This record gives sequence, C-alpha cells and structure tokens, in this order.
Amino acid sequence: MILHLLNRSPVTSRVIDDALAAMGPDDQMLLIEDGVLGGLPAQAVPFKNLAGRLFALREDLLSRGLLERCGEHVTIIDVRGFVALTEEADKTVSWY
Amino acid sequence: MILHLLNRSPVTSRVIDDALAAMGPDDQMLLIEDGVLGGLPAQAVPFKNLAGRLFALREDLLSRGLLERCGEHVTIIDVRGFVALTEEADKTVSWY
Amino acid sequence: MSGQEIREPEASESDSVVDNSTTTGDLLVILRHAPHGSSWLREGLDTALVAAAFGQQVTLLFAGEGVLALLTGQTAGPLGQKGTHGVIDMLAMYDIDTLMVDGRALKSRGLCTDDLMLPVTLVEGDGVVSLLHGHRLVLNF
Amino acid sequence: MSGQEIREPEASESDSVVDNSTTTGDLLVILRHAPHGSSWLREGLDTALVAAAFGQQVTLLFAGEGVLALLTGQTAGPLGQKGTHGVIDMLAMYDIDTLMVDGRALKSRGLCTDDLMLPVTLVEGDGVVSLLHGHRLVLNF
Amino acid sequence: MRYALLVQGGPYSSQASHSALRFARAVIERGHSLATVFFYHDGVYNAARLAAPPQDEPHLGDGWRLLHDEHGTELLVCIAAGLRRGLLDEREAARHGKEGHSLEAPFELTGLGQLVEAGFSHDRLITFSP
Amino acid sequence: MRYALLVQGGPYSSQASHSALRFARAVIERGHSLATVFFYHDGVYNAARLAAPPQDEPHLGDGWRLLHDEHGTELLVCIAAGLRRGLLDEREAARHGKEGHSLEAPFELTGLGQLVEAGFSHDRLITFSP
Repeated sequence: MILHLLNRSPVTSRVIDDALAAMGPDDQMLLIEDGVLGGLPAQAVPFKNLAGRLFALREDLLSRGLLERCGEHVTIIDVRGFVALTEEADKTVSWY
Repeated sequence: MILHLLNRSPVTSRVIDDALAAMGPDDQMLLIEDGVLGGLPAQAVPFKNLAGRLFALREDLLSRGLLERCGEHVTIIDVRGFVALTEEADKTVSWY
Repeated sequence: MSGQEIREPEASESDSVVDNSTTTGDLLVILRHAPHGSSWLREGLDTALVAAAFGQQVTLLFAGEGVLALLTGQTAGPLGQKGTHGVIDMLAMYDIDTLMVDGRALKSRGLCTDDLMLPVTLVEGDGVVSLLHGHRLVLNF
Repeated sequence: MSGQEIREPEASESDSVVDNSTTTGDLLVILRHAPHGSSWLREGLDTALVAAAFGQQVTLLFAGEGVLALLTGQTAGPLGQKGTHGVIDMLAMYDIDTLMVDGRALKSRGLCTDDLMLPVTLVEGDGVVSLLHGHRLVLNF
Repeated sequence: MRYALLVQGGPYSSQASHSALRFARAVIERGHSLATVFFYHDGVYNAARLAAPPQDEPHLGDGWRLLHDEHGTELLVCIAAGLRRGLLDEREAARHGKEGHSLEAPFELTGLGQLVEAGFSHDRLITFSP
Repeated sequence: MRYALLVQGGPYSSQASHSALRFARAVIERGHSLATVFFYHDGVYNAARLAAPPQDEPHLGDGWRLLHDEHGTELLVCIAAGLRRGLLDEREAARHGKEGHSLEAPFELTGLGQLVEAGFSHDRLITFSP
C-alpha cells in the first residue's frame, strides 16, 4: 500500500488528477494543508472511488474552520494518525 | 486597456480561468514563462475570444523549444514588445 | 497587525448583496490564496492595510481559494501560527469596508455568505472586469 | 552536470513503445515541472543523476509539464540560464536509460514522441500505478 | 515613463527574478526610467549578499546591483518579509542581537508603504511572481 | 522505525516547514527515531541563521535545532541548493572569498547523495513540499 499526500486544493490545482491516476486499488490518500478543502461535501465527486481510503488532517481542517464542514467521504485523523498511516504504508508519495 | 500577464501553463493551472474572467473586451493578455505553453495549437481553445489580443514572449518560447511550434492564435513579441505593451496599457495585472 | 488567536464559529448575519454597479477606488487587492497554506494571503492583507493607513481608498476582492479567508471558525495553526482571521477582524478599523467576493468561487466550494465572518458584496459575471477597470492600481496576491 | 548550451532542433528517430509490462528498480523520480520556469526539474534530474552515480537503478517518469523536458530545440535562457537539456543529454552516461513518458500528458499538449530528444517508453492507463509500486523509493518533483 | 517592478519570486527557485531583470533592462533600452524595484514575498531572497551561484549561471544579485550603479534604480526590500526570512542589514542585526548581516547596500530594508508609494507615484508597476 | 524527512518549502512562505516540524514531533511521540531531515529546494532557507520572525509566531529554526539537541536529528542542507540561495557556512564563505556566514551548526551543508542515502537507509522518507 502506498500513502499519497495531497496538499493542493482540488478546486484550483489539477495535480489531483495526476495523484488519483497514480493510485492503486489499495492505496490511501491523505489531504493536508490546502488539500483539506477536498473535505468539503461539494468536493466529494473526484474522490468517489476512494471510499474508506480518503483521510483529511484534523489540525489543518480545524485552523481553516473546515472541521465542522467536512463531508462523509473523508475520515478525519490527527497528526499521530498521519504517522500511523505512514507506518502501515510501504512508501509515501507527496503531490504538490 | 489592461494588460494581463499569465505565467502558468493552461494545462496544469486553473488560474487561467480567473484571468480570462477578469478580462474586458479590449484587454490584452501576454503569455510568459510557463504560460507560453498556451501558444501550442492544442491549447488554443480557452483563448478563442482573444483573437488579436493574445501575445506570447519570444524569448520564453525559444528557450523551451516552442518557438517553431506556436499556433496562429498567438502573436509573438520579444521583451521590447513586452515593454511596449505595458506602455500602451493603463495598468498591468499579473496572474500566477 | 496581531489579532485574536481563536475564533469560535458563529452564524454571521448576512446582509450581502449582488453588485451590479461599478465600485471604484485607488487600490484593488485581489486575494486568491487560502489562509495557513502560504504567506500570500497575509502579505496581500498587509499591503491593503498599509495602503489604507496611507489614506488610499482600498477595495478587497476575495477570489479563488481566497474566499476561505472569510470563513467563520478559523483558529491559530497547530504550532501557534497566527493565521489571518485576526487581520480580517481589523479591516473595518482601517476603513476597509468594501469587501467583494467572487460568487462563482464561493459557489464552486459549496459555500454561501452565511459561512462568512463579515457582510460582503457578491460579484457575478462582468463585475470583476468592472472592478479591475475601476481602480487606479491592481495588486494580485 | 553542465551541458551544451544550444541544441538545434532535430527530428528524433522514434522507437518508443507502450509499456504493458512492469518496470522495476530502486528509485523512481517523477518529473512534473517544465524547464526554465522553476528549479524543480533541474533539482529532480540532479537527484536522479546522484542516485545513479551511487549505483542505484533509476527510472525517470516524465509527467504533466515535465514532458517538456524532452522537447527538441531547447536553448539557454535569455540571461544565459543553462536550462536542463544538457542534463537530459547526459542521462545515458549515467546509465539512466529507462525514460518513461505519461502518454496522456504528451497527448493533451498536442505533442508526440517525434517531438522528443530521446527514445522513450510511453506509459498508459495503470502503467503509472505499476511504476510507483515497482520501485523501492519514489521522489516526486 | 517611470517604471517600478514588484519581484515576488525567489532567485533560482522560479523564473520570476530572471524575467524581472530582463524586463528591467528592456525598460531602460526603450528610454524609460527604471526607478524602483520592490522585493516582497520570496523575492526578498534576491538581496542575500552571500549568494554563490555556479559561475556558468547568471548572478542575479550582481544584475540588480549593476542596475543600481548604472541607472540609480532603488532596490527596496520589504523589512517584514525580509526579517522572518533571515535578511538583516547591520542595523537590524544589532537591533535583534545577532552577529553579522545578510543584506547590504545597495539593497535597502524598507516598509511596505514604499510598495504602495511606488504603485501610485510611478507611471507603471509590473509584478513578477513565482 | 527510523524516519527521514525531505523539506522543500521555504519557512513562512508555505506551510510545508510547519507541517514537517509538527510531523517530526509526532514521529517521536509515537516512539520512532527521527534520524534525518534533509532540506532541499527552498527548504534550505530553514537553515538561515539570522531569521528573525515576529515574537508571536513560531520560530522554525529554533524548532529544528531543538529536535537536533534533544533527539540527535541530523539537519542536512543540500549544498548546491544552499550556495545559490546564499546559505554558506564559515568554510564555504572562506572558499568563495566572502566575509561572514549565514548557516551554522547544527545545520550541515552536504551533498545530494545524502538525500539518496537517507531514502534507502531509513525505514520511511516523507516529503513536505510547498
């Protein structure tokens, strides 16, 4: 399993297309920094194939006022959970 | 007349949408740096309303090997022509 | 230019309107970046505050990710980064009260004016074009 | 890691193939940035050269704007910036001969393998997924 | 005409500084005055006095200094953006109790007000960003 | 496990450095070793010794130094990326005939080979980019 980190908003950057195209069926994705905008319900569509495999970083959601606005398509984890994901993953690839 | 500078590739960045939406009917656009990729014929569509008002910087096309590959939708100017455009424009706005 | 560290979420009373007239002024600052992710938003806001302090008439246009600058419920970052919501709170003190928001940017993120900290004026269609032409200087952050 | 400053355009003899097998190795370097616009491409290529010099088996994947790194006819910049085409010429000397190109990135820019300086292997569909899984380490530039 | 430039890209990280310097020279070639360059955001790194780029690449700092020496161009660095990024002249270093300095003349640390001033007192302001 | 981080964003310009430092602390809290942080691209600016951020904001340089002092984390700065951006230790400054220095221990200028080495000799390498 590869963990993919995405730190760009899916609304303004097209790097999300490259990241999604590079993901295998067991790979996971964590949204961090500006990427947590992908946690808004209105942004769920591009991630529709990632059910159960899409995470968003709690600290970055909180500071942006997005924590209470998150959709059901993402699982919220904190930075310790982030480390735990990297423990489980064979490798981590960052998209920016 | 406002001169709009765009330095991002229209293939990878969505800032082109904001730039185009901000352009009045007499405004001009100059593609520089990574923006000159918009000079490729395959990238002409988003610029279809800018006939005669779309320019690309010769020096940036040349260094990227794109000078001979440019389409008819752009007018090629060098850096002195760039200065001339800023002379004519009331103001210049940079999109990045 | 420091501000409060934590701001509780609150439903803002929205009295925003759609702008069909032409807003003019000395300086238009376009804010296209989100809080916390980079320093662009902070630097754009600082430029606006300084211009206002110098007596220039300043208009802010929140576009793209910049609309997130106005979202209720923002806090400091996990290492204590201040964020920009404190600066937003200070705009009125600097007589910056022309806050324009790109309606398309808000809508494409599934947000509405009730999500915002302050009353704003929505800009639709060619409104952005008029804003750019109506100001002597435009700075894009 | 210096290279020739000017390279004349030439029609490259294309013997590229579409990759349906799995390419494996130690390090996959993904290059997603164009020459001249930023230092990302240069820094990614330098990392690949160093890894190869250390005896690691390196694969390059040109994706997104990175496909422009391979375009024929690149020159130095107007102030004498070296660009990266000289480094591309040196890849073979470092035994980096697995050059993969995202076919979708090439096509969306209206380019084909005849536009490229070197023979490459096109990657389509799930080929990128296999590449990422087939290498011990992936660095994304 | 009197031109001002706003440079916001770091040298060697993005092309912005190269583009700005090239544009600056063309402004002068066309008979204008290049009165002011204001460095903001990562553009402030253009003023790093210890920059040591490879000898076969353009030295941006020297390029800016030459503009100042030959054409009197003001090289203004935003003090707030500079301090947090480690660009201090001797005076600011002393004020912050640090030894040594990383920025020196003809670059000048100055307030953001100078950018606003440049925008309104020059005929043209052109921005180069990363 | 032994972790290495690759930091490529400039401090205060993008969140990358803050994210990396926060992640670094969590790695240690979970009982791992944070053996190496490699600074590349604009990440090298994290090592600027004169950085003077406002007192009410986190000081990233101090944060990295604390990691080194308390946990022995190596702070490696790519020498090629650093030199062109003006980050020189005393030895490199002397070699380039410049007075003063802009980088000092515990940050170390080192070759790009150390990044490759870090990638293969640690259990995990996590990249934080702008």
